[in-house]
Amino acid sequence: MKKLLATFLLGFIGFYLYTAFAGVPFGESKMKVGKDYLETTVPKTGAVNTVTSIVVNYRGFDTLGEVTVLFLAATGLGAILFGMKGKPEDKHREPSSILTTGAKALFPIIVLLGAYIFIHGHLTPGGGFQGGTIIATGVLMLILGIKKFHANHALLSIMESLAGITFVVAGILGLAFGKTFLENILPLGTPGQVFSAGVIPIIYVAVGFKVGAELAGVLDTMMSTTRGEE
Amino acid sequence: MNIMTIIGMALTTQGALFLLLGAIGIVRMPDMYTRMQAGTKATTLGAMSFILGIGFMEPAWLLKTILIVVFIALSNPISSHALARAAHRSGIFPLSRENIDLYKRDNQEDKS
Amino acid sequence: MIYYIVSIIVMLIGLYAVLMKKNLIKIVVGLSLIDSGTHLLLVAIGFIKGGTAPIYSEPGLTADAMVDPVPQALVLTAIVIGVAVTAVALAMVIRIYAQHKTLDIRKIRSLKW
Amino acid sequence: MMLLQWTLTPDLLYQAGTGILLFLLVVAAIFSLVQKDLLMAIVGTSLVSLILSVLFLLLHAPDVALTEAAIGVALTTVIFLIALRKTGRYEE
Repeated sequence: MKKLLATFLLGFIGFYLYTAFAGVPFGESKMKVGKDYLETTVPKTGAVNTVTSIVVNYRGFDTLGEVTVLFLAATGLGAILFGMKGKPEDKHREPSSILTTGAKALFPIIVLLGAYIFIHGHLTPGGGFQGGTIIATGVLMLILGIKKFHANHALLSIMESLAGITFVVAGILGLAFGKTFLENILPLGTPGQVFSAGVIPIIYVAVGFKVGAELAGVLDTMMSTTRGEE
Repeated sequence: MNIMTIIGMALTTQGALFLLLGAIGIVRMPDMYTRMQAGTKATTLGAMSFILGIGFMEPAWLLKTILIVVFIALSNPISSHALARAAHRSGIFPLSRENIDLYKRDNQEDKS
Repeated sequence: MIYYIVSIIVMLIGLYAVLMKKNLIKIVVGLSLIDSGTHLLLVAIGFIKGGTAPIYSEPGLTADAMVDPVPQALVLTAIVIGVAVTAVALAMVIRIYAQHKTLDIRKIRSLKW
Repeated sequence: MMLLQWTLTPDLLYQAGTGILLFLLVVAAIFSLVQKDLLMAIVGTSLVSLILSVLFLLLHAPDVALTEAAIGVALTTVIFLIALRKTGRYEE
């Protein structure tokens, strides 16, 4: 009976969602502000990748808020899981020596890949969020592969704070030079080069470090509650 | 069509062939460990030669593709080792007529 | 058009899991499915037939032959927020399990965890 | 040969591939809904994310595809698995 009611309700919602989106044509251009972004991204911001220039430059203030939300989520997760103890580890779960050596050997390469992705964020697909996530995945591999590995939380929080300060200072410099918050003050350079697009690479590198540190901290907090240490 | 393109085409063909063999092996093999040996060894070689072949076809990308090949050569055996070990630890044993399980024999003391 | 229908179906499947399932982890799985459906819907709205990715990667590309970048930027940030929300929800689930020793929402009666 | 060229146009292949991927997306979502073993349900959501990232690539959104591949496939699955290890595996 309950299932029938739920199915009926979902059918109702689905029908109205469908009728709402049936009026939106698929595959046709309905850009309004996007057209302007696409046309002005190379002359105004110097970035080749339009998505990056929207995320960092046109809507940089949104990104600052979003990074703050991530920070709050990481802090709240630490507060929720504070003081939990896990069950003691059984011997079967210990990583083998091949895994330990492999994790140690692969970690620099993964960090290199993440750094490549967020340094080239204004040229190729990718950017701070993706690169930071890849670095966090590398830290996860260390946690899984090395026995009794603990991420250094003090170092992580220092890294994260420095990255956040870099973001805010890059915004305030715009104000200091008589422009608006987060406006570009550096020379634009040649589009397509690594050192171009003004302030965008600096902010995206900061975002990459911040996201990487936050997600690594989240993973280490969650793992240490299940590993039965502390 | 210069010599680099021909080498690249040969390498990509070989890679596609090995990937196909790996896929057939996953379907045809009887138990988990033999499936894994088809699904990791053959596809490691297949992916490596495929990516290297693309690097030969487009010489500007050759350095990056060599880096990717080195990364695959490092990471793929480690991950398949971890998978096989986890499967053995969680109680899936090889399906063989002679009952050969060398890993179990060598690690007798920590299988309590 | 089929993209819209499929993403609405995925959203409805997630909503069904949230409404009807009794297990807390299954409910979080449903929330993650709703997220996925919404992302697909937004990116599909920005798609243009015959367009390329909005990156001026080689000379000769013009703004007329590109898909809409605004929904992509929106979805890019939404995915990152989604993983943070999922992590917080699962931390709460872990805490509830430590208190009540069950994940069945019919058995969790007290307000205090 | 003529017939092959007429039937296997790139556009048709593109549309057939898209249709298969969308069908698999719905199948994976239903699989993760009905599965009683929570580990399999989580693998189902990981599969949904993987198919979704290929679909984003087909929709010409490489940035979003990269994000979904890094976050949805790897990180979300790992967080779910950690939570599962802390709690029970089966849905009663």
